[in-house]
Formats: sequence, C-alpha cells, structure tokens
Amino acid sequence: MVAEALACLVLVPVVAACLALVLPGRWRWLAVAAGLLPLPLAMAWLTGELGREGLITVAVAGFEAPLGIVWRLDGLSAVLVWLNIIIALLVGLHAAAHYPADKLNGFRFWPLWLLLSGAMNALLLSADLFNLFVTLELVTLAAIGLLVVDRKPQAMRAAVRYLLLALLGSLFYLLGVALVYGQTGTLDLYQAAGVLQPDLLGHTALVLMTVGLLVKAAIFPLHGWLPAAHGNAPGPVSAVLSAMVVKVAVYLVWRLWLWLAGDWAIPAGLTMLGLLGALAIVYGSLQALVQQRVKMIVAYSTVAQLGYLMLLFPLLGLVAFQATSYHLLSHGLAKAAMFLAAANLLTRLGTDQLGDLRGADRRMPLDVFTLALAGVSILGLPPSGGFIAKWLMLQTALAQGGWLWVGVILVGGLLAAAYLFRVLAVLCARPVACPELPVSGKADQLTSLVALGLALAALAAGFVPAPVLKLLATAWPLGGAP
Amino acid sequence: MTEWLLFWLPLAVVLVSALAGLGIFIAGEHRPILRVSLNLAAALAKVVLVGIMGLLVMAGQVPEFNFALLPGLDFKLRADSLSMLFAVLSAVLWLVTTIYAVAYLERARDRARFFGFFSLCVTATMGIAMAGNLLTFFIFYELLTLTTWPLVVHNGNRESFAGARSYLVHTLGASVFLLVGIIWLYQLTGGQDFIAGGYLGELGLDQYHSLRIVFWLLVIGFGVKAALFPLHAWLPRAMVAPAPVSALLHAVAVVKAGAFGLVRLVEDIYGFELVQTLGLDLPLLLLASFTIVYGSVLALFQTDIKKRLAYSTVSQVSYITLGVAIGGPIAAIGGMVHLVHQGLMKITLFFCAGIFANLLGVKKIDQLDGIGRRLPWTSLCFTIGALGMIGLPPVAGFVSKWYLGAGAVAVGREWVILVLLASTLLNAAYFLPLIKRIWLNEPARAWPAEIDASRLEVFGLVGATLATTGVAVGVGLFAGHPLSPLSWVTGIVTDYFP
Amino acid sequence: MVIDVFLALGLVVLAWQALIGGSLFRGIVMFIVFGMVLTLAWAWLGSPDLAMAEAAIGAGVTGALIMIAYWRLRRINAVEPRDPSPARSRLALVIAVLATGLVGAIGLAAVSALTGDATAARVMNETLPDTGLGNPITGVLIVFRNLDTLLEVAVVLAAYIAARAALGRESADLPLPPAPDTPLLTPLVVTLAPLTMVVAIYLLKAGSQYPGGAFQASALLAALGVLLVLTGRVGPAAAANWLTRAGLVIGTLVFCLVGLGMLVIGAPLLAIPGIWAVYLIEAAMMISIGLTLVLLFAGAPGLSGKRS
Amino acid sequence: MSLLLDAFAALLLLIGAFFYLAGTVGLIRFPDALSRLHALTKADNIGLLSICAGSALMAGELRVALLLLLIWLMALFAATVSAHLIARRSLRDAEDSGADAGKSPS
Amino acid sequence: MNHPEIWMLAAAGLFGLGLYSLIIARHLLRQLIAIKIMGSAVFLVLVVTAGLVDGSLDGIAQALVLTGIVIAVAAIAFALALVVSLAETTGSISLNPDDDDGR
Repeated sequence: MVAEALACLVLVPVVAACLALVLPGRWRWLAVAAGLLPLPLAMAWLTGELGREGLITVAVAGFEAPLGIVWRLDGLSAVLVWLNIIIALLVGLHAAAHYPADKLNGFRFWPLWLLLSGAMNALLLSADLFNLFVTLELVTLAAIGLLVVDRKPQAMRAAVRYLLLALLGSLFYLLGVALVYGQTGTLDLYQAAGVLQPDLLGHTALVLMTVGLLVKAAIFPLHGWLPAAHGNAPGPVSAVLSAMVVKVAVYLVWRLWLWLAGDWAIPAGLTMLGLLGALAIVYGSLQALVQQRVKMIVAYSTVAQLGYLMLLFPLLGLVAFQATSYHLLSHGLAKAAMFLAAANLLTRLGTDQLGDLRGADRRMPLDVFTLALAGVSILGLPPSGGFIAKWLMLQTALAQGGWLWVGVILVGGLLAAAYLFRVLAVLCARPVACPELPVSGKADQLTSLVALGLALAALAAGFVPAPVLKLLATAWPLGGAP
Repeated sequence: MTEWLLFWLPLAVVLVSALAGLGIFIAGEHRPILRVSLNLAAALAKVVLVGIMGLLVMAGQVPEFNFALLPGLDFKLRADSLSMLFAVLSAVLWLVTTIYAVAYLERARDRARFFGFFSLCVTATMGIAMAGNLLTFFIFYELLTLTTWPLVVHNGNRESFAGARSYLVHTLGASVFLLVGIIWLYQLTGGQDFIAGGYLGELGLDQYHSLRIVFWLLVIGFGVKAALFPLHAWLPRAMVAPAPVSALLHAVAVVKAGAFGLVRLVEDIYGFELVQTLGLDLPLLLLASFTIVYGSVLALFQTDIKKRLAYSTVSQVSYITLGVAIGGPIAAIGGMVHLVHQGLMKITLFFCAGIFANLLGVKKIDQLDGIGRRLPWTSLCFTIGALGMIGLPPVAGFVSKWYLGAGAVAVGREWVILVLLASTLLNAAYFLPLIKRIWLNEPARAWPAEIDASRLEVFGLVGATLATTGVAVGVGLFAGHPLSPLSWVTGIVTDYFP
Repeated sequence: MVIDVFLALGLVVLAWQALIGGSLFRGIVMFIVFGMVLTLAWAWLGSPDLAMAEAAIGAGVTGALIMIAYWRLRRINAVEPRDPSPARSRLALVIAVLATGLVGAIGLAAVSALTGDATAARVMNETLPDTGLGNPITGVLIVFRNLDTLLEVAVVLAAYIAARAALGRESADLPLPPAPDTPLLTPLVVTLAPLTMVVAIYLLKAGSQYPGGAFQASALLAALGVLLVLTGRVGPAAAANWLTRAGLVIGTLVFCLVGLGMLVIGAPLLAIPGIWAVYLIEAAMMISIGLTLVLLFAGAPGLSGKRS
Repeated sequence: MSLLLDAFAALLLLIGAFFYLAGTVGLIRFPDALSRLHALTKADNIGLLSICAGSALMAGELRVALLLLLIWLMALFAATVSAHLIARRSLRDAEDSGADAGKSPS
Repeated sequence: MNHPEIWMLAAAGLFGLGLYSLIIARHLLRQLIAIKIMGSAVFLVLVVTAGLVDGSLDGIAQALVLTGIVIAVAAIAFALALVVSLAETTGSISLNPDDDDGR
C-alpha cells in the first residue's frame, strides 16, 4: 500500500499533465483536478505511516539499491512534500483565475504546473544521485517554461540567463556524481555514504556537487539570476519559484552535507557555507531596500531568506536542523502569499512601481493586509511560523556560543523589518498627487482570498510547530548535542 | 463547570476584542452603525468578562489557559492579582476611549481601519496583562508594536510617517535585545512561569554575571515602551497620531505595557532580593529618577500641548519603575497603584487636549487663553487632571506619591523624596501656567478653527472626559474602599512581601 | 594508443574550432563535425550504443536544431552583440585554465584509483540474463532504472511544452527555409523515407539483444521528419490536432500506465513483466520523442500535409 | 587461401585510403567550389567502395557484405544529392554577387 | 578502453574550452554549443571513471550517458526556442552580463 501512495505522489501528476495536454477544452479542468487533488490524501496516509515507522523506503521496479532506484521518505522530505502539495494546490487555485485551463495560456500553463509538482515530489523522494540529476532537470525546465508563459521581454531575458546557469550547475553536479560513482560503485546516496572516503576525491566530488546545487539554489555569490527571474515571472509562477523550486536545491545540499558526508569533520567548509548564508542575508536585504518594484523587493527578500537556510551548517545540531527546516516551511508559505499579493496589486492596479502605489490600501485592503501578515512571518515576529524558527535558531546559536550567527539572525530580522515597512508605509500613505488609479479588471475575490489563506497558514504555523518538529526529529542523522 | 470556565475565561477575555477587530474590518467603511455597535458591544463584553474574572481572583481562584507550543515552550494566560490590575484598567479605559473616539472621528476617513487596529491593540494589551510567562509576554509585546504602527500612521501625512518610523526603529531595535535576553533566560532556567517573588531566587543560579547581562537586556527591551531615559525619544514624536490614539495608547496601553514589563521583571522573575544581591536596584533607581526629572524639565520647554503631556508621561511612568526599584512593600504599593492613577489622570488630560484641538483647533499652549469660558466642563476636567498630576490630595496622584515617599523612607533611601519633591515642583511649573491661561486670561478674538459639532458629538467627547475625571477623583477619595485600586494593590503586595 | 591520442586530440581541436574564432556558421559546422568524431570516440571506447546515440541525437538532431535556429536568427537580424571586454576575457581565461586543471587532475586521480569493483555494474551483469534481454543498456534503461527513463521522456515532453510556451503564438509562422525546387529531391525522399522507417523499426527490435533501442530509433525518425520538413513534403500546421498531441504524450503515458498497472496486479511499482512490455514502452517512446524533436525543429505545434 | 584473400583485402583498403587522400588534397587545392565538389564526390565514393569491398572480404559473411553494399549505396545517394544542392547554391550566390561561380560561401 | 588517462585529459580540455567560451561568447548559440561540448566532456568523465567491468564498458554508466544525451538535446532544443523568442521580443541575441543584473 505504501508503494501505491508514493507512486500516486509522482506518477499521478505526470499522467494528469499528459491528459491535460491531450484532452480538449473543458475536460482539461478535470485532468488538472485529477492530478492535484489525490496528492494531499496520499500524503496524509503516508504521514500517518511515517509516524509509525519513522522511515519508508521502496525499491522502484523491485531492484534494490546499487542496481535499481530507491524511494526514501523520511521526516525532512515529508515536510517538504507537504509544502509542495500545499503550494501546488493553493497557488494553483490562484493561477486558475489567470490561466483558465480551456484558454490557450492555460493549455500551456497547466501541463507544466503538473509536471513541476510531480517532478518535485519525485526529487524529494528519490535517494539516487543520478535520478536526482534527472528530476532537477525536469524541475528546471518546467519552472523556466512557466516563467515564459506570458512572453514578457524581461521574463524572457531572465529565463535565458536562468537556463544557462541552471545547465552549468547541472554539469558541475553531474561531474560530482561521476566521481562518486567512480569511487563507490553505487549511485544510491545513503549506500555511498558508508563507502565514500573523505579523501581528496571525496572532498572534490562534494564541492563540485555543492557548487552546482548552490547555483540552482541561488545562494549569495551565485544568485545573479534569481531577482530578474522571480521578479518578472507571472504571479503564481514567482510564488512557486520562491517557495519551492529554489528550496529543493537547498534540500539537496543538506542531504549531501548531512547524510552523504555527515561524519566527515569539515568545520572549515561548514563555516564557509554559514558565511555565504550570512552574506546572502545582508546583501539580499540591502538590495531589497533600494529596489523600486514590489516584486523585485520580494525577490531580493528571497535571496536574503535563503541565507537563513545555510545557517544550519555552522550551527550543526538537531535543534538547528528543526529550526532551519521549519524556517523553510514557514518562509515557503509566507513568500508565496507575498508574491501572490504583489501579483494581485500588479494585475489590478497595472503597476507595481512603489512610486505609483500610494494609498493602494484603500482600493485593495485585503491584499495589503496579506502583504503585512506574510511580512510578519518573514520578519520572524511572534505568532508566526517564522518566529518559532527564529526562536529555535537563536536558542541553539546561544547554546553553542555562536555570537556571530546570533548577530546575523537579529540583523537579518531588522533589515527585513526595514524593507517591509518601507513598502507598507507607501501602500498605507495617503495618495498625495498621483492620479486616482482606475481599479482595472474585475475585483477577483478568489485571488485575494488565496493569498490571504497562505498568509494565515504561515501564521498558523506559529501555533502548531510541535508535530512538525517531532516529525523532523526522526529524520536527523547525526544525533549528538542539540 | 467552574474549572471549564477557569480554563477558557482568560482566552475569551483576550479574544473578545480580537474578534471585534476582525468584525470591524469586515464591516468596513460603509456600515458605521454596525461597526460602532460591534465595537461598543465588544468593549462592554470585555468589561463584564474582566469583572467576572476579578471576582474569581478575589475568591482565590486562578483562571489559567495553557497551550503547549513546544515541549519546553508553552503559551500561558494566567490571571493573578497583578495582571487583574492592568486588565481592569485597560478594559475600562478601552470602553471610555471607544465612546470618545467615535465622537472624535465623526467626519474622519478610514474609520474601519482605525477601529479595527484599535481593538487589536487592546487585545495585545490584555494579552500582556495576563501573560503567564516571558514567551507569551513577548508574543503580545511584539503584537502591540505591530498593531499600533498603523494607528500612528493613520493620518498618512509626512510627519506621521516620520513619527511612525522613529517608533518602529526604537521598538523593533529594542525587541532584538529583549528576544536575546528572553532566550538566554530560557537557556538558563527553561520555560518558567511568573511567580510572585520571582522564580530565579529559588533556582539558586550562580551565574551572576550572565544574570546581570540578561537583566539589562530585558530592561532595555521593556524600557523602550516604558520611555526610560535614553529610549524615550519616540514618544513625543508619536504624538502626531489622532487624539484617541495618543490618549489610550501612548498614555495607557503602550507605555504601561513597558512599565508592567519592568514590574514583572523585578517582582515576578528576579524577585527584589536577587536584584538587590546582584546590585542592580541602585542603577535602575538612578535611571528612573533621572528620567522623572529629565521628562519634567523637557516638558517645561514644550509649546505644543500634546508634546508637553507626552514629556510629562515620560516622567510619570518612571514613577512606577521608581516604586519598584526602591524596594520594600510600601514603595511597591506606590509604584503599582500609580500604574492605575497615572493612567486615569493622563487619559483625562489627553481627552481634553483632543477636545481643544478637535472643536476649537487649539493646539498650542498660547492659544489656550480664556478657553474656560468657551468649554467650561472640559477645562474643569483638565484642571482636575493637572492638579492630580501635581499631586494635590483629593485626586489619585497624591496617593501614589505619598506611598512612594513613605516607602523610600521606610527603606532608608531618603534622597528619593528629594526627587519626588523636585518632580512635583516641576509638574506644578509646567501645569499651573496652563491652568492660569485657561481660567484667568482673556480669550483671543477668534478660535483658530471653530467648528459647530453636533450635540451628540460634543456630548460623547465631554461625557467620556467627565467619566475619567470622576473615576480619577473617586479613586483618590475612596482610596480606603476595599474595591479601590489601592486596597487591591496592597492585597497584591502582601503576597510579594510576606 | 595512437588512435586514442588521434581521436582525443581531434576532439579538442574541433571543439576549439567550434567555440573560438571564426564566424558562427563555421562554428556550427565544426560542432557537427565534433559530434561525428565523438561518435568515433565512443565506438573506439567500446560503446556502440553511445556511438549511435551521439551520431543520431548529439550531432544529427542537435546540429539540425542549431542550424535552423541560426537561420531564423539571421532572418530576425538581431542587433550584433558587443565584443566582451578584454578584462572579461582575461578573467574567463583564468577560470577556464583553473577548471581544466581541476578536472584533469581529478580525472587522473580518479582513473589511477580505479578499483574496478563497480558493484552496481557487476550486479547488473548477473541479473541481466533473467530479464530475457541481451543488451545491458536497454536492460538498465527499461527494466532496472526505468524511473530515470520515465522522467527523461517527461523532460523531453516538458521541453516541448516550454518551447511552445516560449514561442507563444498558436499559428506556426516561425519561418522555414524554402524547399529547393530541384527534381532530385523527389527520388531522394521516395527511397529514403521507407528505408529510414525500416531501419528505425529494426533498431527498435534489435535494441533488446544488440546495440540499438528507442532513443536511437526516435532520432532516426526525427531525422526523417526533418528531411520531410525541409523538402516541403510536410509543413507546420497552425494548431495541434488531437492525433499530434496524443503522439507527443504517448511515450510518457504508456510508461506511467504500465508502471501503475503493475501495482494493480501486486507487482512492485514500475516492474516490467516481460519482453512485450519492453517493446511496447520502447515503441511508444520512439514515436513520442521522434515527433517531439521534429516539432521542435519545425517550431510548430503540429504537422500538416502539403506545404505551400 | 585465406592469406591471399587477406592480402587482397588489405590492398583494397589501401586503394580506398589513397582515393580518400586524393579527394582531400583536391578539396584543399582546387580554387572554386564546383571543382572541389567534383573532386570530393568522385574520389570519396570510389574510396568508400573499395573500403567496403575490402572489409566485406575481411568479414567473409554474405550478410555483412550486403549490409556494406547498402551503406555504400546510401552514402552514394546522399553524396550526389548534397553535392547537387551545394552546387546550385553556390551558382545562385555567384549570380547574386556577380563574381564568377565558386568563391567559397562565407 | 585501455588508455583512460588520454580520454580524461581530453575531457578536461573540452570542459575548460567550453567554460571559457561560455563566459566570453558573444552569441547565445555559441554559448549553447559550449554547454553541449561541456556535457560531452562530463559524459566522457562518467564513462571513463566508471572503468571496465568484466572486460567491457560499465553498462550502467553507458545507460546514464544515454539518458544524459537525450536530456541534453531536450534542454538545448528548449534553449534554442528561448533564444529565438528572446530575439523576437527583445531584438538582442546575447546576454551581456551588465545590462540588467536585476531589473
């Protein structure tokens, strides 16, 4: 029964994507629904099963590790699959308003959307290094396809830059996989973990794979493509890009450094990754302070918030792992809400230049309120999920005496407050001179409510962390001090 | 049945105004009747619920709501006697201020947004009052910052944004220190609840060095909102907010939250003996005294009425810190009871300032000449309030100053009386000229912006002001009465200093 | 030893010609020649499957795609890109030398540390016979690691949809070079078309025992499609009719349905029951990938009969 | 017997190589496109024929020989058509640019 | 496959050349060719490091490279469509790095 649920997570969206491509007109809605609706059910059952057993492994095609590919569902991938499903469904609901399945742009949007969520589930489940390469490619192609669905010139330019860098990243990653396969004779990540020696070759393979993945995760020095891509993407696409696609690459870096090379003592490497994260936080926030477009501010905020995920390395420990994973979850929800709200502003007011948005809160109170709510979680202010993550991160940083990281987390929070309130101040200001912007297009309640729903989910994450953190604790490989 | 009530009552009390806020947002701008009735109903309901809880607490029960966020970390609302003091104050004053605000904002825009965030602020204040441990306290403390920001920004013009930015910089900046301090404390002690007399004492911790650092971190965190000396700059600038906001928030809710935090810190976390052994009480005492004098001196030089009242608040709130820092039961009584008295008097003064500005456009002190003839009742209230602040007997202010002085003597810190005397003289120095202008000077030819407000509007404004003045005087006169704040505080203090 | 050096050197020199200096057209031609030499290299290294794949897909189809893209870009005569600043090219040189050194050193170290105990491959060689397949590569692709192949076909499908999204308009007015009006073409097409079909089917069938398989066969079909498009026998259609869309999707769909079907009858997920299933999946993949590559070449949502 | 066959096959292979060499030299030396095409198509096809024959002899199986024959026919076909197309193209380029036929295309 | 060192050096050379051209190439098509050549280099490394198993090339490595080649052609085909579309919408066929680092 476990194999059926896992298969449902991956194959059902892919089949639905094919059907969505083939079926004419209104039937496509059926295919989309059939592709997305069973996912939460399957995952709910699997989470129950995971609660009992702690780890679920299925050999695809019946062949065990070195020969075949193994699917492995543990606490960490379960949390990310849940985030993927929530984003696919809720942001999908928002997309349904702009990309009706029976119209031309919907005809192109939905197959890619289904392939993207299916591919991400496949990536989160897979334990095979080469299979991860294939799923990463599918995720990247589907994401970039979605990026150019509206054929906006800036989006096109950003897409080409993103694709070139992503392909380069994949090549580096594949080079690392080649070395690992050469050394260990197996492609299964958890099997290779035992065999791979921390010698010159082992370290180089790890570095190559990490560099490749950091390009796809847009971590600080290699983040060049993210702002233009996320800033110019269509609303729902920028949400899924920021909330999931970038996170999946960071998830892989965690898998490599904590599972594959878990017991190699590389303090220098861990601190260096931490420093990259710190630089990302500062750089992203400063850029967000000077940008003029709301979506660019939110995009640079993603660059900053990704830095927090890299702080897991210098603060290695169970609590740090729980904290950064929970930050990943709550940031995913909050950032999706922010991007959807920004997209609503853009579509209905025709612009997202800060200068022209004065007094926007009178005409679109719900979306400005969503931006504020999601901002609360991004800042890590209480009752939000971000606060729980920030609290746990500070706790473990203090416990380990990492004063630098305490400082980085706090400064990150303040800078985030700076650029968020800068946006809110303009939105709530009284329109002084600018002409009364016509509220174009029908006031689509659905898109605003979806954005609000995601923001409330990010806040609700602040109240129910216990079960999620218990689930994450089962996945921690290294044991030792919290 | 009662134990079910004991569990859910604290949450209900906190959530009443939150639900009202949500309702007001949904009711929106175009249904004023529904919005106002919803708001008033919620205010009444809250007062009733707080009343019930007061009775329960007096009967010795301790209503407590507990929800475990994480194994070592739980969200606890607990109504002990100290929290009741602050809860009753904010509940009653929320009702009065709502009436005042409805009348005040009759012709303003964005009222739905205003009243929505207004009730969310009161939710945060109620949450602070009834927080059972530092984590819950911090959650509502930050919520207070978030929900007051839109109110300060309400007018949407340039000055209000400058004021709001300074408010944010101060509060969010200090919350960083507060967060580190709280997490460090949780590191040392695990998730402890507030206990009368302080839980650190019993734990017998020996890391005195880190305890001192944590103490100062928390003092900075609470000091911002309590407008202690270096961190007070935001309060005068935040006076650009509309009068009801300045009245309830900057005279009662926000400022009192900081002071309440300091009281919790000294009384319920560290316990006064530990503070004394760590040698922290003297610096805190000096800081409070300096703020008192500094606030009063600056108030002298202000030409704008609300700015003068703001600096007077800066100094008055430090009385509470002073009372707690002196040590000993009597001074603690003085400090805590001043929490209520100062709230009542200061809100009256702000109400009057609001009426002067709203009806006659009088904002500067020199425009006050002869306003007594034009608005007799408001000016009377203003005078009573001002006299109370100076500390003349019948009004509440005198009681707390008396207890503070007696407490200082009892503990052997006579020099504190000098501080009290100096501040009383300064109070007189900056309030009496106003009173003289109001009653004795000839009124100018025409008021700056005379408007013919409807009878209902005037009745609402003046009625609310009269109510608060009456309570302020009543509390002073019937101080001995068992239900008065003074006797309530003496009850609190007896179980702090057995 | 000499042949190794000759081929390796040839590869590097051709790559140099393709990438640096000279006009872009010359670079593309050199790239196609590079693909041919790489085919020889794979053959010499002892992997006929890869040789065929490189020839058909690496050099043939990719070369055709790049050539038609080059032709279209010249028609749009986009603005000539600026030359890179000297500082940038110096930086690039440094990075390139570093990368070459790194990969070279690591490669040599890896080669010297060849333990030869490639467990996965040895296990595969042992379990191959009982799948009834002779060709190990088809065995790995379709039976042992078939999730990779399934996702790979999905990648091709995603690439097609994304390309259609990028090109935008439904109607197929992406330019195609005019068909040369020489009498020679008709006999060429008439003889080549059936021959290619036969060879493709043969490759598919032979794939289970000898080198060959779905991907090489699909590339052949794609080559045939390209030939038909270029000679005007087949033209881009305005909209994708039902059949074309089904053709695009059949590869992924059949693979998924077979995989899920196994679950229904209790076998492990994606387990391949027998040789017939291998052929079914390979045929579906051949059609789907071949059709996708042709449509990507024509830059059109579908194909129609005569082209004006 | 087989020795003779092998020697003969080797000879055929050598002839083929020689023809290829000739074709390449022609490609480099000849001035214009048409003559280059001429050199290429003639020399290489014959070269291919002799190589196929040589390897067919070496393989010794009829099936392989027929396959090699098919390869030769296919190559012949492709060579003629492409040479024809290139020639047409270079002629048309020459008419457009007025120069005499055969300057190699850019 | 008896002289793996030669092939490894060749792969390193191709990788370096590709990277160099990727950085300085003026035309996007040239950059795509560079990516394809670097891909071939990585596949060479994969096959050579996998080494010989029972005398012949490692079957799994060959299958991986075959999958890699098909994915490479899919990615290149999509990239070409993107480049053509970029040329149509923005009229430029190169990604000069300093023109829009984030607009």
